[in-house]
Amino acid sequence: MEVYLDIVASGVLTGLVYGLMALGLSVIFGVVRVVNFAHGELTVAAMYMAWVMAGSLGADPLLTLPVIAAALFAVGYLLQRHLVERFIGRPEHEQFMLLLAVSIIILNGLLLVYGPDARHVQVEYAYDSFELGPMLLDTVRVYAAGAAVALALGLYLFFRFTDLGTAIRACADNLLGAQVVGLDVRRLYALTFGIGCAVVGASGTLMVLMRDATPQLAVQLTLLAFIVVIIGGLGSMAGALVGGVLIGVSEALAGFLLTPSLKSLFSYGLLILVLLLRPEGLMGKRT
Amino acid sequence: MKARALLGVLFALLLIAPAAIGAYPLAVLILILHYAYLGIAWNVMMGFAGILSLGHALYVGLGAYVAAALYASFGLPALLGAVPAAVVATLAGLGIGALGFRFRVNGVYFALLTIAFAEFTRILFDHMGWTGGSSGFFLPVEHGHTNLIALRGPPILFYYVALGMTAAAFVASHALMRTRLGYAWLAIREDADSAAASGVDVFRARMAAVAVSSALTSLGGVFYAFYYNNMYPEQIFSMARSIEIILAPIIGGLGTLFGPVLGSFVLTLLGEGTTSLLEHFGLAAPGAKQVIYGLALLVIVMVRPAGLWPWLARRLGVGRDG
Amino acid sequence: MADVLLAARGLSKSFRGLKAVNDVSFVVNKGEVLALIGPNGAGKTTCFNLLAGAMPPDHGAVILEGRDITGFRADQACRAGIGRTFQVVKPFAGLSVLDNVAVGALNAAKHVGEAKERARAVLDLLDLGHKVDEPASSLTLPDRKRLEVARALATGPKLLLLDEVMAGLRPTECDRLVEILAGLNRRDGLTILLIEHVMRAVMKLAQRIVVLHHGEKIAEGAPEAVVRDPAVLDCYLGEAEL
Amino acid sequence: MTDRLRPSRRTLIQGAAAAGLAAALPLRARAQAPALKIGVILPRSGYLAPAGQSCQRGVDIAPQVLSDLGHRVEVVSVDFESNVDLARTQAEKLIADGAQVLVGAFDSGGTSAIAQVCEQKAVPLVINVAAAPQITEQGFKYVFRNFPTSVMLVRNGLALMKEMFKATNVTPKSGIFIHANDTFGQANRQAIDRLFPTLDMPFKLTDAIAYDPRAQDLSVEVAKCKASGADFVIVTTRAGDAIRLIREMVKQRYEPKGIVSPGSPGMYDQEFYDGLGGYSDYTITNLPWPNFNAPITKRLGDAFAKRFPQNRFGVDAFNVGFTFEAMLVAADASKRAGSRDPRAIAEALRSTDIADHVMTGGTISFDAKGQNNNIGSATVQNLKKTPTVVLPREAATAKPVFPMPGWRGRQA
Repeated sequence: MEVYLDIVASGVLTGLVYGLMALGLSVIFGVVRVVNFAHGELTVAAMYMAWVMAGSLGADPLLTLPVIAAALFAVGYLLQRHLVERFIGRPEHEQFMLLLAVSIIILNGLLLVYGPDARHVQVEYAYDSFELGPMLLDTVRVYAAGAAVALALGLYLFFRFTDLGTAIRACADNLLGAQVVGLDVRRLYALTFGIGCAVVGASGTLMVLMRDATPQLAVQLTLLAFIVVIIGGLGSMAGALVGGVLIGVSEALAGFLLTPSLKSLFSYGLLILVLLLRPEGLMGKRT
Repeated sequence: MKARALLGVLFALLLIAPAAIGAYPLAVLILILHYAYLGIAWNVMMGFAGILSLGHALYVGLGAYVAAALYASFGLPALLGAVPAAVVATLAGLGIGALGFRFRVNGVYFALLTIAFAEFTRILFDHMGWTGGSSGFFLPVEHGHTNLIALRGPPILFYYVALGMTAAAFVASHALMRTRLGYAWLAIREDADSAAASGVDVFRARMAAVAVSSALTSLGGVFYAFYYNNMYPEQIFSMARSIEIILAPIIGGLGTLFGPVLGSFVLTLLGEGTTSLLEHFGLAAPGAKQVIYGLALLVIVMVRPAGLWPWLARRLGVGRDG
Repeated sequence: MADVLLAARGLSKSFRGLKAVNDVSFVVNKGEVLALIGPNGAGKTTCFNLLAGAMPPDHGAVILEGRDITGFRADQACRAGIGRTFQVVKPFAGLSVLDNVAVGALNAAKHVGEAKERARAVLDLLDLGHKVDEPASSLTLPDRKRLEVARALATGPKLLLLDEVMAGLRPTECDRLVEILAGLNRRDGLTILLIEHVMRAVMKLAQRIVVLHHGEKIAEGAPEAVVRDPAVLDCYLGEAEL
Repeated sequence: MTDRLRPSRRTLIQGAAAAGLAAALPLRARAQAPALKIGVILPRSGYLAPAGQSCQRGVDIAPQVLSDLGHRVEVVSVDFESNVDLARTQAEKLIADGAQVLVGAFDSGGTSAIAQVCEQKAVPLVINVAAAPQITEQGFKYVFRNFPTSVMLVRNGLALMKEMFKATNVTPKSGIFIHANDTFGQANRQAIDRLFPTLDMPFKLTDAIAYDPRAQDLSVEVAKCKASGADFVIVTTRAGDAIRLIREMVKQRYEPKGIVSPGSPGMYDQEFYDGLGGYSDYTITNLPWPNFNAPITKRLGDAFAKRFPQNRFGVDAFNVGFTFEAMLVAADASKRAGSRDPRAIAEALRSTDIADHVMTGGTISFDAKGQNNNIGSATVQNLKKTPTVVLPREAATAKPVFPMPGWRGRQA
């Protein structure tokens, strides 16, 4: 029985980390309605930033997180302003091609500069675990999961209670209306893309504590983030976490009870079911 | 008329090309034609009927595995094995289509559904002992004899097979576009509600598009299996292959007949050309080629989002469908 | 009593508890032009959608020439003989004007060649004959409206449903379209059911009028009688006061 | 095993003679001898990039070392980007550019694709690394593999485990096999399923766990190992997943007596040491390894140190060693044939007999299928973040540490 407790606990933690990875994708799609196919690449770029800063400054990623989030905000803002903006409202395959090109450039740029080897950030607590009753909880994952919940909550509060957040939500809910009342939609979109990328930056920084950075990681991160947000509901902050936890726990149980190499089969199976039965996702708004 | 003349010249050039070029350009041409063919097949679904699939590697893989397994186990020649291969792939396509269309999964969501099914199948094949699982499936190499029916022989055989397939798919999609079904597809692509109000059975027409596209794509998979003689689920069902398939038609011009062919030429030559150039200047660091490739894609998408062919066709003064 | 072409019997449709159409019944006789009018939100377009199979009714039945076509899909309704236009025009933007109409014409034609012939004829009739090769996306709004009518007409309908095809047209354009439609009705005996706000078109075309308000039928009859009906005036005035 | 590792006297004399002969030749004559053109195809980008680049370092130092041994080679290297389609066209390109023999391609898929081309063009392919048994079972005539199949790897790997238990007088009770469910991992699985019962192993294998090497998280996998109660773990990893696996074991405080791989990549990569620090120690890989007692290995190591001061030869040794050897095999065949004609080289390759070479094992020679069956394995244990040969005794530079110390007290 204890084993199951351990498995489920680790599934929940892992799931929250998955949710963290997917939050940025969700923010951007929820408002700008563009699926960021370069999501994983941006995450990995943030991981490399954290690695570089840890190497040159000896800084703990938890400390450099705001800096990297800010840098990614700028990247996202510029990306939206100069590239994505003219593809708003265009066919999906064109948006896909655009972001695919961006992702190819980022991924191989990282390969070109840093080489293919996994890059690792060493922190003191990397191997620590908390003991909670009979359970062993991995310290780093607990931090990351906590950060995921905090970020999601922060985003929720931002969108709910600030003027800027309300304006952005207005764009998401009723674009025409937002334009009519004179909101600068282009700027708001750029800000949203920036915020989404800042979240990506934060999650990448936390990710580097758990996974070594390699360029090739990006593709898997993109796919995983998709699964999580589709299941949870594109555009919903809580949905990303719920989707993550669902995937995390189901993978953990499938991996333990069946064979681990089959566990992503369950993620895809879950994805298919949600797409068919509730395409707006578990926590998404029906359109 | 002009378009036909141009096509005729191109086809004639491709027919005599092997006599004039070496083995390496021939291999590159085979690759170009293979992806042009797959692009045409994908274009039936997306370009004509407006259904975005990002999981076409699924049909390549199914076609490859079915034909290869039948050949390896029962000696069934490739051309005969192509029939069950196409049947299996078509059934898979129809299954996904039926689910997706019945449950009204549209646009990006449908695309994600196709990815999910392709990945799902990849993992299944990774665990399927009969076809070697993730350690791959290998066909025996045979020496000396050329056999078109069994698709055994030297590269030049595969070249003409690829050329034949591409030309046939081109002509077939040209012909399809002039049928009732072709009109139905275009109408659905432009506006499904209007199409339905015009008497088009949207569900059936979409299913037909998926059937044609998946069947054609699976034949590309059969070609792949016998050309490479080995396949791994991780490679043949991979998302990367699905993406590769859709690049050529999008870059060439979605929904045009000649777009996939042009796109395949441009992209493959871009890749090979960049490699050669970088080598020439001693800059061939890993990743450099792909960065340039990505930049080129970016520029094309920014400048010609509708693809290169509509623009080129205007320049050449031929109809955009060419 | 004239032959009944279409009968709507007790049609109802709700959206999230809101009754858009509530127990509406009326008939369209063969060869007549019937107008469906009412203030915004009266349920006219929903009514069309129920007749043309865009959505199934919650209750009620649609009978075409004695045949129950309730719950038919849009394409089935079309093949059964109901041609419709959309209030917000939906041309096939990427196709040529001719191909737009040919898609509709294929419904009644044996092959593509015949459909194109037919499409040409219909386009000539609607004064679009000189624009057959232009892409539909390049048309002006009045031309798009006519294209929409042409596409619906080309399906060879027994009953043509026109949803505000006059809106946005200049008076001369409007009169011309009225003339064409009246001609079709008179010459070919085409039955037309139209939703229209432009009263001058309604008065010229319609032989009978049905008035909807809040999803319910509040009046029916000859145009001159209906426009003097106090209940009708009331509902329009009520709207004006808002 | 003993004999295989010691260079025989005959080869020493031969080597000396060759060197002497080379020195005796007038410079001009040597300069005029045309160089053998070797085309090398490796995955230097894409998902196999780390291994591909490691192999490439062997390619980069090979011409100089081979020249010192009296072989003149010209190398053309291409990257197939871990993409099988490109492997094929790049092979065609190399042959079109005049490559007389090809070397590659680290990955079995890419290697198979290249093999098709070589077979068509009658240009020999000498495989540096690729373990899928099918490659030499497909019926190729121009394909030569100086690398063990996964069956050979596992057989040697299991035998070395027994040898280690004997040497340390410690035998685990039960083992668990955990492997990446990729090409190599599944081939290993099949080999273990087949071989384990026949080899009279002193412990029982309780379970075999397949995992997705791309999985973001291996906590369940490790929990499952731990729950099985096994005190010995056999692993087949791909690369980065080895780091995740060990890290997870540390976090879950799972301390088996030993963690041993029967020849997979992962636990002797530089990134493994960088990523795990002290936790990388005592893990074991049983695989062919350079024989550091052989002069040619020293030569190779010196050249490596000079060319790549940033990298450690001791770490790249496996990839560099096999890649270099493949090139040596090609150059040797060309020399014996007295020709640079691909067909003549292929003929000569069939009668290859090289005793003085880099990796452990006997003379390099190929059977009728083009497979070298004389490749031995060594037990390579990570000690002080350095892969160290601990068995067989003749080649060992340290004693095996088994059971391995627990995680506590180590430093990342």
